[in-house]
Amino acid sequence: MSRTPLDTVEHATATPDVELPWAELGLKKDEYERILEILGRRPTGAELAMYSVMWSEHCSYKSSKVHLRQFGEKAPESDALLVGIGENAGVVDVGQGYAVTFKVESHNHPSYVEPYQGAATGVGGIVRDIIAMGARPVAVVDPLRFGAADHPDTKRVLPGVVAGIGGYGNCLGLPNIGGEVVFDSCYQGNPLVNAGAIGVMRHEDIHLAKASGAGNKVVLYGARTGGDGIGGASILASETFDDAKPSKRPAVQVGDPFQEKLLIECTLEAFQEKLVVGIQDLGAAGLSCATSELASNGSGGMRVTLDDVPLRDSTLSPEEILMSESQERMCAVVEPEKVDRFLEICEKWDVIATVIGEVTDGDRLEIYWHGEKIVDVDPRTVAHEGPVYERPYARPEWQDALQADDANKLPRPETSEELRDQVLRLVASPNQASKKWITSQYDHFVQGNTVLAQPEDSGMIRIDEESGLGVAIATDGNGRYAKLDPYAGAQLALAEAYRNVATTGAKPLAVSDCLNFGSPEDPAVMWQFAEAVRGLADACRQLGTPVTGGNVSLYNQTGEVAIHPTPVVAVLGVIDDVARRTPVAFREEGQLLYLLGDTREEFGGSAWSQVVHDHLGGLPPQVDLERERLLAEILISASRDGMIDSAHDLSDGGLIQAVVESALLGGKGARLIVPDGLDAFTFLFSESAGRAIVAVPRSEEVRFNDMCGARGLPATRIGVVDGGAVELQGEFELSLEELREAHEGTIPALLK
Amino acid sequence: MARVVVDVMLKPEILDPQGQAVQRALPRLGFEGISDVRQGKRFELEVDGPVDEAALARIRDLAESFLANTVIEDFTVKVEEVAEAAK
Amino acid sequence: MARVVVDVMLKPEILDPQGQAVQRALPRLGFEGISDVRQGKRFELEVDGPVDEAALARIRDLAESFLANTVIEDFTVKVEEVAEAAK
Amino acid sequence: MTARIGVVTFPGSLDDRDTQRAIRLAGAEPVALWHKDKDLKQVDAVVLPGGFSYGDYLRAGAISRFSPVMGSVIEQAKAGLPVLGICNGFQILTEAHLLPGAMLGNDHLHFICRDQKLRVENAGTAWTGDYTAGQDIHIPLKNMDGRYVADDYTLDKLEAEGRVVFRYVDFNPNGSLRDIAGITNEAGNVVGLMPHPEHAVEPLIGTGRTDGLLFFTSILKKLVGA
Ligand SMILES: Nc1ncnc2c1ncn2[C@@H]1O[C@H](COP(=O)(O)OP(=O)(O)O)[C@@H](O)[C@H]1O
Ligand SMILES: [Mg+2]
Repeated sequence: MSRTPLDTVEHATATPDVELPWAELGLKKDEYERILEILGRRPTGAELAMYSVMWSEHCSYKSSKVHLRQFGEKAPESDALLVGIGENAGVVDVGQGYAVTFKVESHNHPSYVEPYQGAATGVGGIVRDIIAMGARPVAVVDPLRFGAADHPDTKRVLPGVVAGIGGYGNCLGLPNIGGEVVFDSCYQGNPLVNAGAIGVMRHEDIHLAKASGAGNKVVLYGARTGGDGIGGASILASETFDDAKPSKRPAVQVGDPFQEKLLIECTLEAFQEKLVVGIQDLGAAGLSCATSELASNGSGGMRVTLDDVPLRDSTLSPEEILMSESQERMCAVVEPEKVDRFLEICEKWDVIATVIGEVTDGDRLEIYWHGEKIVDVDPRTVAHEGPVYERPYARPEWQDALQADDANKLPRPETSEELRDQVLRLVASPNQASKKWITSQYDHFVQGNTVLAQPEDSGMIRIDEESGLGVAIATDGNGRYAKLDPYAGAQLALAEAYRNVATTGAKPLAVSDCLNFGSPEDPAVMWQFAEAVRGLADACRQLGTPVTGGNVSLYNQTGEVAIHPTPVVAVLGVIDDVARRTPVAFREEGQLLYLLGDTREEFGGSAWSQVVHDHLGGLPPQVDLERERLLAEILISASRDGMIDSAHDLSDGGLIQAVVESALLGGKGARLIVPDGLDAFTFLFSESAGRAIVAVPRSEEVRFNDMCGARGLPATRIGVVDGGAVELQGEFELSLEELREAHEGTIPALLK
Repeated sequence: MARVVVDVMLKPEILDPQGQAVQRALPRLGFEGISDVRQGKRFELEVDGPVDEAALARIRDLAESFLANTVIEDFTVKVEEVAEAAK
Repeated sequence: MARVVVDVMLKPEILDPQGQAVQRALPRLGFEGISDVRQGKRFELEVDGPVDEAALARIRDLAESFLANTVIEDFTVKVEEVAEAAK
Repeated sequence: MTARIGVVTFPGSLDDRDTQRAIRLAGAEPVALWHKDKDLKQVDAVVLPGGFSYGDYLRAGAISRFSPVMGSVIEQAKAGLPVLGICNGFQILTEAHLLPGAMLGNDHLHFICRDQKLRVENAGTAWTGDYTAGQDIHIPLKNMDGRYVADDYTLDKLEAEGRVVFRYVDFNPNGSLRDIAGITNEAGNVVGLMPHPEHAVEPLIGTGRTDGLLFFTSILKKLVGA
């Protein structure tokens, strides 16, 4: 239902004094004034709709932009980077003519409101980003954070989120090869549902979101457009702008993975026949985003006839059509002579496709409705020249007290029984417990290229059947560390993901991230954000792994209480031949266990401090990126040269957690000895970074030791793979059955 | 004992992929003349004791808080006649 | 235009874990006095033209051959009153 | 001479490429078939692969069963063409009444993905000749609607006629009656099962086991009489 008279450009020019509901659409006064200045007149309703969504925090990164620049400014030299930040997703050269694109995104709030659909559409969105680069999606990952494990609402949110991620990803035929599940009461009203995807293509197939070449057609294909997620825009659809009737438009979208699967297939077929000049997925801000971005990244302008958009709901106003976030849609720019073939492919796959406009000579984005011009803007001002804020930030007063509350001073176990008991409690605690209940709801096998999946340190996918070339990915983020020190916390997140990739034998190449924080209007949160970005950018430079893209999710807070700062970092790696990958499980009795790296008394933010003392204070583990790099090199060489049979990185829960996981996975126990210079407690529970355990066949011991010695990496023999129990000599023994029950029983019991 | 039926349907403005898939298949099955299909859930609750206003109010609460997610779904609650027209 | 509703329920002898899951959750939600829950599907078909016996017969065929799998499911077909008791 | 084995792609099929790979690894020639075509391209056997055809909307397999290609598959299966339905393919075969019974949602209501132990109960079908009856194998299982049900009469008949081809061992992952994982028709040319043999054909990939390859070598031997 459109207003009478239609708010055309002409009408807007003639009626400069009409008040528009810019505040209701989330614009600030100065932002609205800036729009007036850009246009030299008041915007039409449709233009206002576009500016308001595109200038939102979510689309414009207005609070985070000034900080995110560091990822570019400090980016390390990397031959691997083919497409950097700014595109739908970054693209990395992995050799043999292959390129890989990957990205992580958040779908936090929708997943709290409607867990199944929120999470499902999160997967749908990130996968469209990957196809928009020209790649075939090959895997997904899902870093998740929930409230306290025993909170009743977690029982609502978690199963729904997991079913939604599985329901969508499984139906698309994408193996889920990694992720995280973390419980902490700080996420109670703000669960974090991040989803990542990886895609593979040949170098020559890389596609970018741009509309070039006057006369080229703009084709909208996929689902029909409905009234999804347009919230505020319905105000614009009302009879008068100030008649703000309550919105009947849903804030949550329902996903249709089947439609998306068809979208993938027909897009790839169109790429294969080289029918596409530019392409853009429709995600947040729907057509507003797709048209303004395509037009501003290309050389010309664009003219769109909105009447041609296929609708699910014929009552939608033009403003609503522009803002609709209906899922499973894409926009392609196609040369006129190739349009027929493009439409034919869509028809083959039963995908609705419509030419809605064309690229023009000019530099304007013009949108028509019923023959009248309702939008006439410079697309760059919509897509790229949104407001940028230098929000005030300040280290919070409580930070000192938090860091002074030293976890190293907490009471430690005094007897062997206590030590044994705390090990059991640790491996059974929700955060350290097996996540099998969750990950078994995801298809790991589809596409027939999965080399490693949960619960390995990184997921690994073969991308070339002949040569065995593969890629690995791991995601990590520790909000507790980041709360204690956001700079170090972000670096530790990177270090852990980097280490996880290297542990499986792959060489870390590049980074994507999803930065989940509270409100940027709180200077303390803004400081956490600024510190985390600075930390991550510095660390990426030092490790030589550029950030290729990512996502920022702000306002994750309830009232005054923000979530822990939670930078989630994904690292992508490459392995020349997946046959040489190193798995986590102990494989053969008699193999020698070595601990690589230095163990210090570091318990700040540790799993032990949380499980045993419900404590968060002190400093997180020390960051030593040169050590991480050396450790990675050793792990990669050892895997390539067949010196180790299994490896597991050490992170939350420390050494004992890693040993128990490797033992349970392999069904083989271990006898451990506390090395000289360490006490049993520190040996088991410290979370010092830059460490891993490896199982070395006896025949390789000398060679392996020599390599570590020559390169200066501490390698300490700590025991042997043996028997049906994990035993710490002189202290305790825990049978694999008892450990398995503790480790695997927790999550099912909580969620049953 | 009585039966209360709770029907849960996606709100009209929400995409219903399941209903759509059924509708699109109809022509292939030689079916014409059906302009829209929506698919929802039907819950049959066997209630002990009388189904009075209080009981119905409680079942409405149940539907609202548990059987349906009112962000995307509508529901109706009805007491079912015992002798239902079969097939 | 008229609406025809097809309700599809699992046959009584077939295990209905979804219904059971709802029933098991009831005590947790503070609900007593519901002795059984079964969950099925509800299809709302918008039919062009009059819903006469012939149209209903065709829809029964459709239900039998497509909307329900009669190996495991029973169905009922009803014409719906236009003014439905909301909520 | 080798055998030509067709693999049907429905909209929403996921394991069609993997099945083609498995056929190739077994030494046969995979032939892509399209759901809109009636033409089976003179293949010697057909596999209906796993996936979520039509999103598994309505019921798994319910919509695909009416596709043009299925008309031909039904007709030729009745005339003896070997047909294997894997997961979604099995669901389609029951919906098409080429195999008795029906598939319902897993009794635990979740999708389940695991390395599943199975017992081969019947090594006499077109697709299981390279196994031995009573052999235990491991094949990945991944599904939402894997609960096999049929009435007692049908189940008794299946058992009596030796038409239960695979049974779940140690753990019933979906509540299937009598632990049934796969069945065959009276003639033994049509077989359906929930687990995915095409995902157990290469030592490095997936679970790392190759127990599934024998499906494809079995049919090849049967067809070329090797
Ligand atoms: N939500 C999830 N989805 C997929 N895989 C997960 C998920 N949560 C955990 N995993 C997997 O379980 C394993 C253990 O997770 P985690 O303890 O977080 O690993 P790490 O400590 O090595 O980072 C990893 O393989 C991880 O990818
Ligand atoms: Mg790890």
